[in-house]
Amino acid sequence: MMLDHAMLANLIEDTVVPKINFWIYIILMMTGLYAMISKNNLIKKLIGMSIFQTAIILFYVSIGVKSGSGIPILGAETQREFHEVEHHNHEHDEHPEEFPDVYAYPTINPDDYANPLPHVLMLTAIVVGVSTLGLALAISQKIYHEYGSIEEDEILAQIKTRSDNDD
Amino acid sequence: MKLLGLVAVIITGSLLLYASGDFPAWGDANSPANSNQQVSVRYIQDSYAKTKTPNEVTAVLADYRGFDTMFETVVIFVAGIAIIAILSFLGEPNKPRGGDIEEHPETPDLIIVQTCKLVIPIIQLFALYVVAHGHYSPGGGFQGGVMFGASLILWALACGLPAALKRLSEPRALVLSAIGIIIYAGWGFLCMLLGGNFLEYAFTDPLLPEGVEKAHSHGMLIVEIGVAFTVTAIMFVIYANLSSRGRLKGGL
Amino acid sequence: MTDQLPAIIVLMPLLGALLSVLLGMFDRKLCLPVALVALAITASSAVAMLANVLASPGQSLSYRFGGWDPLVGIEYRIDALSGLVVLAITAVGFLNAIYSKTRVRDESPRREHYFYALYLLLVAGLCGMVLTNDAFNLYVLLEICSLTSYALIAIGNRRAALASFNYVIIGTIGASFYLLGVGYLYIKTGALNMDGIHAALRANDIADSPTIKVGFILIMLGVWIKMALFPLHGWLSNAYSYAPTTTGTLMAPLMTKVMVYIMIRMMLSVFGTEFVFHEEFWSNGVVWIATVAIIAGSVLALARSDIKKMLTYLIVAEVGYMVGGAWLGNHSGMIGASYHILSDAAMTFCLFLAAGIIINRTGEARMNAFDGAFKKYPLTMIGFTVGALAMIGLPPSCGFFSKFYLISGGIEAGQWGFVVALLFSSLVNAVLFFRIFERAYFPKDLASGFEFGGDPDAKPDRSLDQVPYSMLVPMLIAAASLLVIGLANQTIVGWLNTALASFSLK
Amino acid sequence: MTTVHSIVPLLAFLVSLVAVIPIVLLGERRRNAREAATFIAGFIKFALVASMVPAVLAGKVLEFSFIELLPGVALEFRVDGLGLLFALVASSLWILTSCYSIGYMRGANEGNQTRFYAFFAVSLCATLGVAFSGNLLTLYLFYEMLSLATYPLVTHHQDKEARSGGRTYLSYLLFTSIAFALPAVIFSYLNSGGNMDFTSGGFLADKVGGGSALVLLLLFVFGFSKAGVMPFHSWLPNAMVAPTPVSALLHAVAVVKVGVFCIIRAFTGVLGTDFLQTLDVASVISWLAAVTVVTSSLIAMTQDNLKRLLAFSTIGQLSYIVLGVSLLVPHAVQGSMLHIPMHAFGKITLFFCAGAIYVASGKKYISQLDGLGRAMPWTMGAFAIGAMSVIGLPLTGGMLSKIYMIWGAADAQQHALLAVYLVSSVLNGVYFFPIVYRAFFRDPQGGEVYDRVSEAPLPCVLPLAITAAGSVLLFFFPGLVFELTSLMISAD
Repeated sequence: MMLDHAMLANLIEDTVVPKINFWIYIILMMTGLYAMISKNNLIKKLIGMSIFQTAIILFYVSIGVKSGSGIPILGAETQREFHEVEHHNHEHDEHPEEFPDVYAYPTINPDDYANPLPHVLMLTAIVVGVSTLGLALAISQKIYHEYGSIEEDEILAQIKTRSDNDD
Repeated sequence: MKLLGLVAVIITGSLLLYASGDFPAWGDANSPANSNQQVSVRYIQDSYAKTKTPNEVTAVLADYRGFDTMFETVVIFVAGIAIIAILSFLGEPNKPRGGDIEEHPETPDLIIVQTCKLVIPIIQLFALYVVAHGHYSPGGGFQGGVMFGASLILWALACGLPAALKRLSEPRALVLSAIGIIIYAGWGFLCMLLGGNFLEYAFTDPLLPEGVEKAHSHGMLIVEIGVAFTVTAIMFVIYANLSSRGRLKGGL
Repeated sequence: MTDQLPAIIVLMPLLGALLSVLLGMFDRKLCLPVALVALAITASSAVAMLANVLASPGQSLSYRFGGWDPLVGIEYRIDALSGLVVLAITAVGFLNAIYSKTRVRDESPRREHYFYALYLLLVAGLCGMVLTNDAFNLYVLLEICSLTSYALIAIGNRRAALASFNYVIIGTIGASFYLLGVGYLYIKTGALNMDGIHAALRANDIADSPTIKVGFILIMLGVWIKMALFPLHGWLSNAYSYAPTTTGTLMAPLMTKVMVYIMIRMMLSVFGTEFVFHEEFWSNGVVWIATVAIIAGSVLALARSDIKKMLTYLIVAEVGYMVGGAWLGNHSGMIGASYHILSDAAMTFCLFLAAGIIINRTGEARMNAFDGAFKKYPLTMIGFTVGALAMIGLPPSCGFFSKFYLISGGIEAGQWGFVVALLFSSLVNAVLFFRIFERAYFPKDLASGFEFGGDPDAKPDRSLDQVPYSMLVPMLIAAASLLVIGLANQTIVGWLNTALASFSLK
Repeated sequence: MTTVHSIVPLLAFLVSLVAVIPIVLLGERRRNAREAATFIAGFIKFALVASMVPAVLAGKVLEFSFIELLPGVALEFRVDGLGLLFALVASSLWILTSCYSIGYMRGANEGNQTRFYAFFAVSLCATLGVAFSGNLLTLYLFYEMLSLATYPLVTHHQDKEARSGGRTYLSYLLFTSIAFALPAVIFSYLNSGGNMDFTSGGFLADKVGGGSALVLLLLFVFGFSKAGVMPFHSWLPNAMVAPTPVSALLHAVAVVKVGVFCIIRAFTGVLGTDFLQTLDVASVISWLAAVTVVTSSLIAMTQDNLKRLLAFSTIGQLSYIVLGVSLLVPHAVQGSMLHIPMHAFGKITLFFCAGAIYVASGKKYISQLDGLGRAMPWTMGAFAIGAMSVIGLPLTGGMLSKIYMIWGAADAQQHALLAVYLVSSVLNGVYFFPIVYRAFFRDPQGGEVYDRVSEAPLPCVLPLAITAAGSVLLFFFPGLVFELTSLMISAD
């Protein structure tokens, strides 16, 4: 039994722990998907939709994480180095005799900064999510106005009786 | 429906789990996404030299992928006009909207109003800072715009929607949001007129003669301001319409 | 300026949308002219751009936003196929805007400026989706199209709200799957540019990894949901048939077709034929799904008595045509699918416009709207007939030729089920439309009939079907375009060949 | 054989299409002018077709092609002996039918005459398109066009009967053409390596195996169901709800002959008779046709409605042609081609007579015809001549073609099929002669006296007299017809 426990622990350590971010996003996403498909209440569907979209945002952002890195904004130190080089090169352009060398910009170690691209992409996804949610809420208000209900089965029953009356 | 949902969840979930076994570990700096020399690393290493913007996220957002961001702003704009189009005249197509403030809501609570009067300027000031300082610290047009919009919403919550609409009426908000996009797209268009491609800020160098790199930085600031306009206005429009079911009166 | 055309095509509708909102606050009559001017400029830019592309066969144009290298910036890439699809989008957008003149005024009173703004943004989004070479930019534009179309549907009648809500849910699932799929590609390749992804896939030799496979499945699922491939078609029928007339006439021809284009683009440019057609089991499976889609769409259409719903189920069948053709994995099939994008857009457009006129004139949404229509609305029925015959697939309309290529592709690939399904759907379409023709041709009451032998001078009031020119003319142009696309199919296919030549298809 | 580029085929094709415009514009109010337009178009069309005769007789082939529809396949007109022969028959009979229509339509007080003339012109246009088509795709295109253009004519009365008749008509024709002919067209295209031009040896010759060839033949024969080979024949009796001029021109000449014409093209131009002979699969078709011949004759004997009888008779006669061409020997093939004009003149006479009887006396059934010959001697006389021609008796053109076909059957050593020809001729006689006998030698039923009934109006009687005379003249002067068909045979 002890061995089994150890094996299980190892298994979790090997497969789940290093990818905990992916496990969480999948759980969240499936929760949202289930709510979108199965819930009867329109607002609950929308809550599911928000969870669903947020899960994807989590997924993207976690791609860009690097252990040991900071936020993708250059520190003041690095900025100053850049400025010095630039200043020097500017002098070189003006007075080539006095400043014969052209300095290269300092090389930034990419491991010091998180990957900025997923953040940019997710800013867009957040905006899209907000807009979709707002629009969907407006539509559900219209539905409520038309049918006096936001329960899907009640609305469908109303549609059915009405179209029966039409025929 | 429940069964269908369950089946969909199980199938998709197992598919995703299957793939995630193949993913690089969390925080792996050498994963393809983080170590792509042509994309990710290039953003980190080149962006400051080329755009003079320490905040790489802002540089990528407003410059490298500025075209995306313009459409992001358009998405916000679409949401705003879509909500108005759906909710306006809901059920009463011939009555005018808002405007006729016959109903006198209860007099707002003195303490709340006074507190809001104190807080709102600070929020707005901070919002402007977030917009303007997006190059150097986390922030930018979206964040600042949302804050500014929140200050208006706060005013609506405190004093009622009509009071807030007096400050920023729906048509004016729409004009504001359109101006925001016009600023963004117009700056890009200016680049075209000056001989570059759309949003190629380098070509605005003659207008702001501080070097090509600085032109990028300035261009970003301008489009961020445009974004802030649109986001502020539309956030408020969305609130105003959703909270009053499109009647623009009463409200929460 | 000609090298700026790709940007202008997307920016002009955007500008028009802003102006429409701004000017519409003062005078809503200004919205339509603004929209028309914007779309006219867009359409003529699309023509000019297509001419540019065709001037250098075998090469595609590239446009770099912000002047950045495509890998870090955003790039538009235009070949003959995307040029043609953009031309179709803008032409449909322009004609449909003319058609909308009276409809929008009557159906969405006092909201015209919002309608036209959303309309123009939808056109901009569709054009952008076709032109872009960046996988994530495509997502943003996809969401622009989605949001505008949710709204354009939701401002329809009372049933439209629920249809639109379901579309929001399903559409979000589809778009999110696409986004997730792009994320899967990004995690393995680190690139977002389509060519960049393709290059990384080949260079790193990771095509076999589960991530890429699942990413491909997710992208395809997302695209299929959005194009309403059977059995993911549930949202389409209600959304299109309860929407305001001009929304339906814009979206029905364009949305599904653009999604098919995206699918082809993903298959060819991003993943590459070796990857997509690597496992014959799977590609055959998709062809079988398409086969089922064709049959199911046809049968479901046959069971509908509501005109618009019937037409929407035909779209489901037509989507099956294109998906099947693209997945046959050979050159004829791909040509058939891409040619069918154009011809189906034109056919659906023509039919929806004509049906819209008839429904509008009679106030009936069911088949009996067509009773005696040949006599009452002769010009409209000419348009409808041409569209219907093209749908059935009779020469020399474009429907015949797309079917011809698809069937050739099916025979070459040995997919007999697909071939039979195509023929079957032709036959079902024939039954479907002749049922309508019969109604339209025979008088309602067979016993009394039309007044024969009466006063020969008593002509029916034929002031052009009592339909405004703004509706009639676009419909007739659409009908004429069916014949033009059909007769010019060699030219068009020649162009498509140059676009598809670079992909190693059998 | 030399190929000449010429625009005449296109003009001949377009004349009747252009004529639609004045017909529609003139309309019911100026009906004399409208019918004059029809006539003028008819004469111009005939003149244009006839003007091509010398060139074709000189061994030339006139060609005109414009838009390329598929790689290597253009929309192409190509006039050879067979096509020209068919075009001559159709365009000459159009003039006579126009004349007859005036009498019939006015006499029977039909409605919607403008539409009638307009679609008649379109149908003729499609018929010439088929006759002149230079490749399989063009043929298919005009074949479908003809199906659609004739629908308003068949359902002209727009009543319940017309609706169900029209339904059967179109569903048969469209179903078979889409389900069978279209796959055959595409299959041919794919197997020929991107070529569909009719050639004398057949463009698919030596390119397909025996099994494929048989499947193709079956698809063609059933796909071009205008030829009425059983079991896809029942559209024709149902189409008899149409006004008689329609039945006459379309269902004795244009439509049904387009069907057999297409089948002849499939045998000669697509697969090639020589090639088929090496495969030994065509006898399946022969037997299908033979069954149709006998069965339809037997059904015809049971019919009382005159037009339905004529319809079943037509089905049988069409299968003669299919049978002849499937024998694959030169004489039989030539006999088939000859049978197109011979049967056309005979059968149109019969239809004209049926219509004239209806206009003059309102009678539709054979059992009512007793003694009518005395009141309508010209009509019934012409009827007798037409019947003789269809049976194949001497002094009428029908005999010549039938002799050729029988000769061919003998050549091909197909004695059973030879017997089919003979037996069915007897059967033809069995159902035609009683009619003639009744009309001339029986007293009117129930003491009915034909004092009110006289000959139909002159525009009705004149054409039927001319066509009856034509049947006889074709016996005495078959030169042109022979020469045109020989061109096709010698080319092999």
